Amino acid sequence: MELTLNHFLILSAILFSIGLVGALTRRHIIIMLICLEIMLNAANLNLIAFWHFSPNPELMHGPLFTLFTIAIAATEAALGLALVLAIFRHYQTIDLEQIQGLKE
Amino acid sequence: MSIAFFMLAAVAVLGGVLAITLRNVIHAVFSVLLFFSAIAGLFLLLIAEFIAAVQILVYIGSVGILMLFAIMLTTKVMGDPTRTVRSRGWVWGGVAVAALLFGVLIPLITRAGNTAESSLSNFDPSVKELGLALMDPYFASVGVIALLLTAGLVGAVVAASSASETTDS
Amino acid sequence: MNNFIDHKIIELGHWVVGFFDEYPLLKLVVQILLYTLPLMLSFMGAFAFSTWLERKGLARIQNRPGPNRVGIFGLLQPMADGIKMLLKEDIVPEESDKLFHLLAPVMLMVPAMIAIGFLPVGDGLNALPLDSAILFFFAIGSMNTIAVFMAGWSSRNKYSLLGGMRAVAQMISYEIPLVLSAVTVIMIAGSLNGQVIVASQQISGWVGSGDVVKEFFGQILGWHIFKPWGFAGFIFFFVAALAEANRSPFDLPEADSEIIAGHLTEYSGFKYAIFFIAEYISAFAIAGIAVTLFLGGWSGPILSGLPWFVIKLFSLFAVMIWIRGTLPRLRVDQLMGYAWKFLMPLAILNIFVAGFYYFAEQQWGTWVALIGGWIFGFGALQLAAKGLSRLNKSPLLKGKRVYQYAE
Amino acid sequence: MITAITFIPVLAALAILLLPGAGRVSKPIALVGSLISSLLAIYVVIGFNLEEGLQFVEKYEWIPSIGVDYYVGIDGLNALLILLVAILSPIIVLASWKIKDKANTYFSLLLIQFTALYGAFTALNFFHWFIFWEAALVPAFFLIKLYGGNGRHKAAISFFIFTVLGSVAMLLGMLFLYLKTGSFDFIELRQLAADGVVSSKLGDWYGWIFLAVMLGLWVKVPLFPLHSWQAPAYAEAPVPVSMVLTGVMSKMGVYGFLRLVVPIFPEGIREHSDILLNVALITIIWGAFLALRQTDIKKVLAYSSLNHVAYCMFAIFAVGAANGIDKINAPAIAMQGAMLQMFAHGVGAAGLFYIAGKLEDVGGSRDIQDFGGLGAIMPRYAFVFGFLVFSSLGLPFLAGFAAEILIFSGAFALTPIHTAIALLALLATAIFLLTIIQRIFTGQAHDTHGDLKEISIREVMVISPLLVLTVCIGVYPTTWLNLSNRFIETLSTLLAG
Amino acid sequence: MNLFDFSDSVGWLMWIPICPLIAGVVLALLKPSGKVSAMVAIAALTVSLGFSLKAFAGTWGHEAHTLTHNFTWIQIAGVNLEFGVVLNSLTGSMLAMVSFIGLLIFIYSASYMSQDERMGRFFCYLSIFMVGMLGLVVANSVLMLFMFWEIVGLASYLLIGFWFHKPSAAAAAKKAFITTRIGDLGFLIGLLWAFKATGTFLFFDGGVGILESSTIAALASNTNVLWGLNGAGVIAVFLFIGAVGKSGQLPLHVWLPDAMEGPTPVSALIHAATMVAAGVFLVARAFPLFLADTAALEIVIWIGGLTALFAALIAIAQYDIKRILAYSTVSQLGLMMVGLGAGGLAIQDGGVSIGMFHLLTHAFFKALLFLGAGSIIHGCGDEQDIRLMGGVFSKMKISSLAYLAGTIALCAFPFTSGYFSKDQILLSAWEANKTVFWISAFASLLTAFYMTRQCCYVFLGKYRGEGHVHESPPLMTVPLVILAVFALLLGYVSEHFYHVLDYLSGVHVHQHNSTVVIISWIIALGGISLGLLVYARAKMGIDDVDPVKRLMTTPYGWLENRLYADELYQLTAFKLWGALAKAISAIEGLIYIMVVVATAIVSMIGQFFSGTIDKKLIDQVSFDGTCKRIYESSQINAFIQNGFLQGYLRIVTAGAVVIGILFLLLAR
Repeated sequence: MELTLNHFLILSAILFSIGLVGALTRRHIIIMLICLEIMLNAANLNLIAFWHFSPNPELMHGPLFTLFTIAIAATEAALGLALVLAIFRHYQTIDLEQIQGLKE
Repeated sequence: MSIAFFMLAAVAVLGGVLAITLRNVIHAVFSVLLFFSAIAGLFLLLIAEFIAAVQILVYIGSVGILMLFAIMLTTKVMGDPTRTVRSRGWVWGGVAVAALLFGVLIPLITRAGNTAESSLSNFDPSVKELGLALMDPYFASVGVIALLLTAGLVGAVVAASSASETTDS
Repeated sequence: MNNFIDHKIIELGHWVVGFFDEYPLLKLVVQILLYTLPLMLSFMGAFAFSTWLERKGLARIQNRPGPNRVGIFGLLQPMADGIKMLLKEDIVPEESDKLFHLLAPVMLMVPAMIAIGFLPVGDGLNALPLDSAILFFFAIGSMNTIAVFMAGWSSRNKYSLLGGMRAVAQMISYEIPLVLSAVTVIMIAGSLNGQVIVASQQISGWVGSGDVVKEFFGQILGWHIFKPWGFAGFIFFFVAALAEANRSPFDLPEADSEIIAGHLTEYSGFKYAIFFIAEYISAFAIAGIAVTLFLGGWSGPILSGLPWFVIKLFSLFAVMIWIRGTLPRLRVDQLMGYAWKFLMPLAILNIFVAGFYYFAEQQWGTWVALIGGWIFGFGALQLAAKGLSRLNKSPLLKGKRVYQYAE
Repeated sequence: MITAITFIPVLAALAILLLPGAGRVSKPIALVGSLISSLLAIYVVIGFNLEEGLQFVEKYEWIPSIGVDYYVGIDGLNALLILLVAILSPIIVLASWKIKDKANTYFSLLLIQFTALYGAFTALNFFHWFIFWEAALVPAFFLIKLYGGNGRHKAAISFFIFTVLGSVAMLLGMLFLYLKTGSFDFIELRQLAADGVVSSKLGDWYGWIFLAVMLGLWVKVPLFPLHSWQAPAYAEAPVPVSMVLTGVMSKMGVYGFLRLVVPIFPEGIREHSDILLNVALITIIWGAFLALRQTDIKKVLAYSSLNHVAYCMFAIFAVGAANGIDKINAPAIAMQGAMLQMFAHGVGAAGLFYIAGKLEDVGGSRDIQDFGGLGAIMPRYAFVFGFLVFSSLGLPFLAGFAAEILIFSGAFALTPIHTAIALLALLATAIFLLTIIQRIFTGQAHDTHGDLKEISIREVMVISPLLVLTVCIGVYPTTWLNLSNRFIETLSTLLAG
Repeated sequence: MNLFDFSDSVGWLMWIPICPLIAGVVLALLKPSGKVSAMVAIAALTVSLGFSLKAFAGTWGHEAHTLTHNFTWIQIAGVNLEFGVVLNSLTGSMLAMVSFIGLLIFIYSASYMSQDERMGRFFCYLSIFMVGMLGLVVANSVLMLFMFWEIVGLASYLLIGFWFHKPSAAAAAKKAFITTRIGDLGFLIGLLWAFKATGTFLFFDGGVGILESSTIAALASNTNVLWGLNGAGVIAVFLFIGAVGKSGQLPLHVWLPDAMEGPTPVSALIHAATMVAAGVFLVARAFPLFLADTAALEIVIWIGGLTALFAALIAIAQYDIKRILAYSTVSQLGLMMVGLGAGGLAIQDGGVSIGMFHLLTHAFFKALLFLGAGSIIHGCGDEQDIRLMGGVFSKMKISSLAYLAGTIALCAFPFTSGYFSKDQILLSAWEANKTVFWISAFASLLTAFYMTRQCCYVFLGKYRGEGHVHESPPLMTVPLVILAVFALLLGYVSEHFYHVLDYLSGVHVHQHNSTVVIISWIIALGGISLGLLVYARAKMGIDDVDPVKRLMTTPYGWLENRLYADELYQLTAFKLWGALAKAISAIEGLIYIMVVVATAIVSMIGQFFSGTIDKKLIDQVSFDGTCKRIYESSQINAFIQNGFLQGYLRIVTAGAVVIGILFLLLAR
């Protein structure tokens, strides 16, 4: 059974949904960040899949963009966690429920 | 090939599901690392070694560690990081995502109908072309990414260090 | 010389695979086994020998005989330790996270095994001949930090957690100089592939010229270590490697005097053994990479590929033992400061020096590049090193020691 | 020149309000401001050439699209009234020398009032005239409201509402007229009315428009049904303001009639002359008889001024009722009588209110029953008071008589019966004025009033010009009548037709 | 108007009223002390007297000749209202009489008022009075006459109310002024009517004047203009109303007795010689108008006769010496009116002289009586009630004798001045109207009776008041004696006076009728003897009942209360007047209420608008309403923005789902 793009697209969709579900349901900030990472990876997978099955892969678009996304994801994770530290220091908790600063 | 794909897919899905369901945060992080390695494997499957390597290096190597560090720092010393509860109204989240997945994504994909064969067999991607491409047309974006990374670095340090200064008790 | 031994091994391999042609699936399995089993077994053997070598070496440094009871010159001592480990009761702390407690040593062993795969052991002898082998090696290298952490955390012990955290911190902070110093070689060699790097260290003109002397020196003088940035790179790489493998001056996590055995306190029995083995194998792996990058890999004047590689490997290991015996352990903040404030800047400077070298080589030929490189490049590095060291004068010397917590 | 006269008081007012130190010296500034404009006005009136028609004309385009321009000029009609304002304004400022609290707002309002009056009397374009007409209202309202007696709020408000409603009606009427005829200019309108354009254009609306325009003036004069605002307003207003109100403001109504209604709607007046005549007659009788029953001296004077001003209207309407000019040119005499009455009453009433005000200041209350036997205590006050009373009573050789004799001789020739009844009011005036004198000055002095101090020479000096003027008008009125002679002649022939 | 050229024209006549005016103004402004002010006033009056005598001399020769000098007062649109002065025998004689008697009174009051601290003010008022009186006499224009007429009214008001601290004086002054004012209204209507009819105010204007025959003929032409009178008659009657008011004839006589409140010289001046005479003078001045309409004369006669009778009757029952004299003046005036009217009817043009001569004689002896009474009152310590006097004759010889002379003149004792003048009146009355004759005759009888009654009360018996009676100082008694001489002897010069006074026709018609003469004798002597009979020995104390009262108590009571004239007015005129005023103020109140209601309605409407429409509709429903809606809606999505991170994401996904579905459906 040959591998086709659809397989990969479905897989990345599923993975993305898992990430999303995690993000929507878990109260722990770090878990949310993790789910975020999952979603990003799903996207990267998608990118590479499209690149792989694209007619002219030699242009290396896929890997390039994935490189960039990974770099950005890394910084984002770093900053996110630094902020989480700051939030923790301020709220003494990282439970999303209590962190309702925006609520008026 | 397809066996490997299905195995890796299964691992990835397992990792993902475990990550969001496990009550213990640390376990969740480890399952995510598993997920990342599965994704790296898939990259390899798609013959994007460099990306796989980078994926492993970045995600598993640093982001994973970062997560663990974050967890360690944010829970009280030896506090029980395991008690995490689902947020309120989580049912809705699930329903929304399910609707999104089955209602939107999958029909879109299936309808797209791009079942093109993998055409990579005649091309052996090497890191050199990638490097050249990076330098040539995408030099500007490399610059931007460099800037972004430094900014991210400095930002993280400032945010984290301010944390250390003011930790009073 | 035409790597006679390497070719022989390759033919042996093809020959074995030939038996299983009609069962493609089976053939595939055998092929994989062929690639992985000999490498693993050989490195396990090397581990056993190295434990013995290390204990003997340290003993000799400390002017004592070392293990000489078991077998001749104590050669069977590793065997004895192994058996002891197996028989020992495997205590798992009641509070600990059973699964991850078990998983930690495995997580450490797996990357170590994969890492040795990437090494270009001989001409054509490369378990995982990936295009970006070196990068993969570093990637895998970074995975074992997770294992260390897992060990530290899952044993539910304050000391083990602290030790784990310290180990993780150290490994992360030394990963960067490690990679940066490797970058110089990759930059000059132009590829991440092990074979290409080894090839780049043979002076092209001389190796194929047939002249015995040129042939002899061609194999050696081409090594990167003889280049200014290469030499500096090798030093930085080697120091970072020691830290990466938690060896000698940087083996703080397991420092007995401070936090018992760090993340390994709760491990006993076979799990401890696995930890021990994994550690040694990763040390070997990093040494192997150092050899490929700076010491010309498997290339050597007389002997064929594999033996050269083994010789170089064990000589580096000996240096490690030597260093372990002589240098005292660094304090944690010195450790961290050294990595971030000393090694990294120099490594970056080294990249620039390599850059100039490459530029000079292109413009005015290798000799001018070599001489200019050594004078200016190395001088600059010396200067930077002196400046940085004055800059990082540790607070101890500057004046009263400032305690953040203790009074 | 006229613009200067009109706007100097406002400048003085602004000076008081805006200049930093001006608060303390508001009184002298106000005096100087009013003096300058009055001297200029007097100079203008003296320089008025009796033969020519409109003089000192200043006409600038203001809003050309709708035919509104700043059109100022002096002709026979407003010369006398400008003179009246000129004479009264300095005296009024002097009369309010005692105002202490919130002095500078008081004086600035007063000066704005004078500007509005000068403007109202010299304007020849409806739009510009109407602005000043309303402008005259606002300061008066505030003056009453802020500085009046204890019933001032109601009085001020009813004063304001009545006049504003009236002027709204007038505005609508004139706008309608403008729509039909296309001009705001009084002189043009007069010409249009003369050659019948107005009546033809308005067609059956003529009656309504006539009524609307007249309503605004009706309230201002005031005439019978809409007069109830007048007495409280005059009584509650502070003395100088009531001097302005009686002296000049009521004349604006009559002037409005002569300037607006008579030239533009002569047929209207002729047509409804009998009703109008009756109304004027009722107002005359009304004022007189109401005054009989009042005890508050200022109310009495207010009603008496209602009665006196009604004489002018009576004369005008009598002219309306005339059919043709007989040998004694009665319409001209009646109209001239009205003009002179405006001037004479303006002078007399202002003086009277001033003196009555003095009584209130000195004696503390306005009720004449509280006083008695002041004749002995305050002889000079008694003399001046008596003098002014007899002048407004219509004693010969004083201002009142000259005007009244003209009005009556003119009106009698036109409408004998009505005039005869009007004479009845003369008697009533005599009665209530003399009762006042009898009540206040004769009989035994109350013990409390023993210490009442005589009014000072200075106070008498303030209104001495008025006294002198009353005698001049009474003895030899021609000097004043010549001013309006030619204009009134043409106007009366136009109306009597 | 050339005041200063004394050649032929009569412009200088204006000086006569102007001199006292100057004095008046000077006294008013400078307020000199008593003596000085008296000097100033008297000096001014002597100057006027001089001019008057010059004028009188001028007219002595040629009676029918009238000289006029006119100047325009107001000139309007071609019509000019003129003033003017006229000199004919009437003016001359009146001027002489008024100024002479005025002077005497000035001198008399100089001493009489010497104690009063407001003497300066008194002489100022007197001068103003003289201005009015003299101006009235010389006026050629009816308007000017009216104006001076009012000045006289003002002066009388001021003089009566001179002692204003007495409430009764003030009330009397006001009453005088108002009653005369009513009369003046009539005068004004007459004046206006004249102006309307003739177009001019002048009496004599070279043929065009009101009194010129041509205009009168024109006026008389339209008959039955009003109440059966022709044009001229109407004007005449209206003028007569003015005369009635001023001279205190029947309907408007109420003010005269009260005018006694003023100081005695004032009463003398006003109620004897001059002011009251103004009315008669007016009728005389406008006599041609009256002649043009017999009906007018009839009115005059009847009113005159009735007034005479009425006043005489009241006089009988009065106790205040001055009040008695006042009523006697009223009745004498009535007689003068009768004289004029009857004269006009009997001998047309000549009638003027009859009335006027009686006026002259009356002026003298009435002035004498008043001044005499003044000195008696002065003597008796300011006591005015005759019942508290008595036996004055013995104490005050000169005053009493002068007073007695005046009395006999008044009673028309044969061969006194009164006899000559009254006799003529009775004669003409006999001719004109028998009933009026008998009324006047009876009135004369009563006059004689009450005068003797008064003399008995005052002079006979012993002094019933406190204090001692003393003779007045010479300054007062000298004028008395002079007047007494005039009162007695003027009769003999009557013949000449009649001649002078007939300025209209210039010739005097002698009427002679023996019966009338006999009747007049009977009247005079009968009245006196009757009076002596009744009162010679009667007890005349304060508490004694008057003998006549004993005979007919109730009618006497009526008379005492002056036949309730005041009360009658009170009931009728004042009540009506008050009712009218009350009605008007009631209506005014009604209007005010209507206004209040209207403003209430308006404010209610305003309230309605501001309340319902503005508040509810605009504020609540539209403006605030929308704001609230917006706020609430914002609340809703605020509910979403509650910092609950997952919430946001869910919404994002929901959005994505929706868009996806849409995209699917639409992109098909």
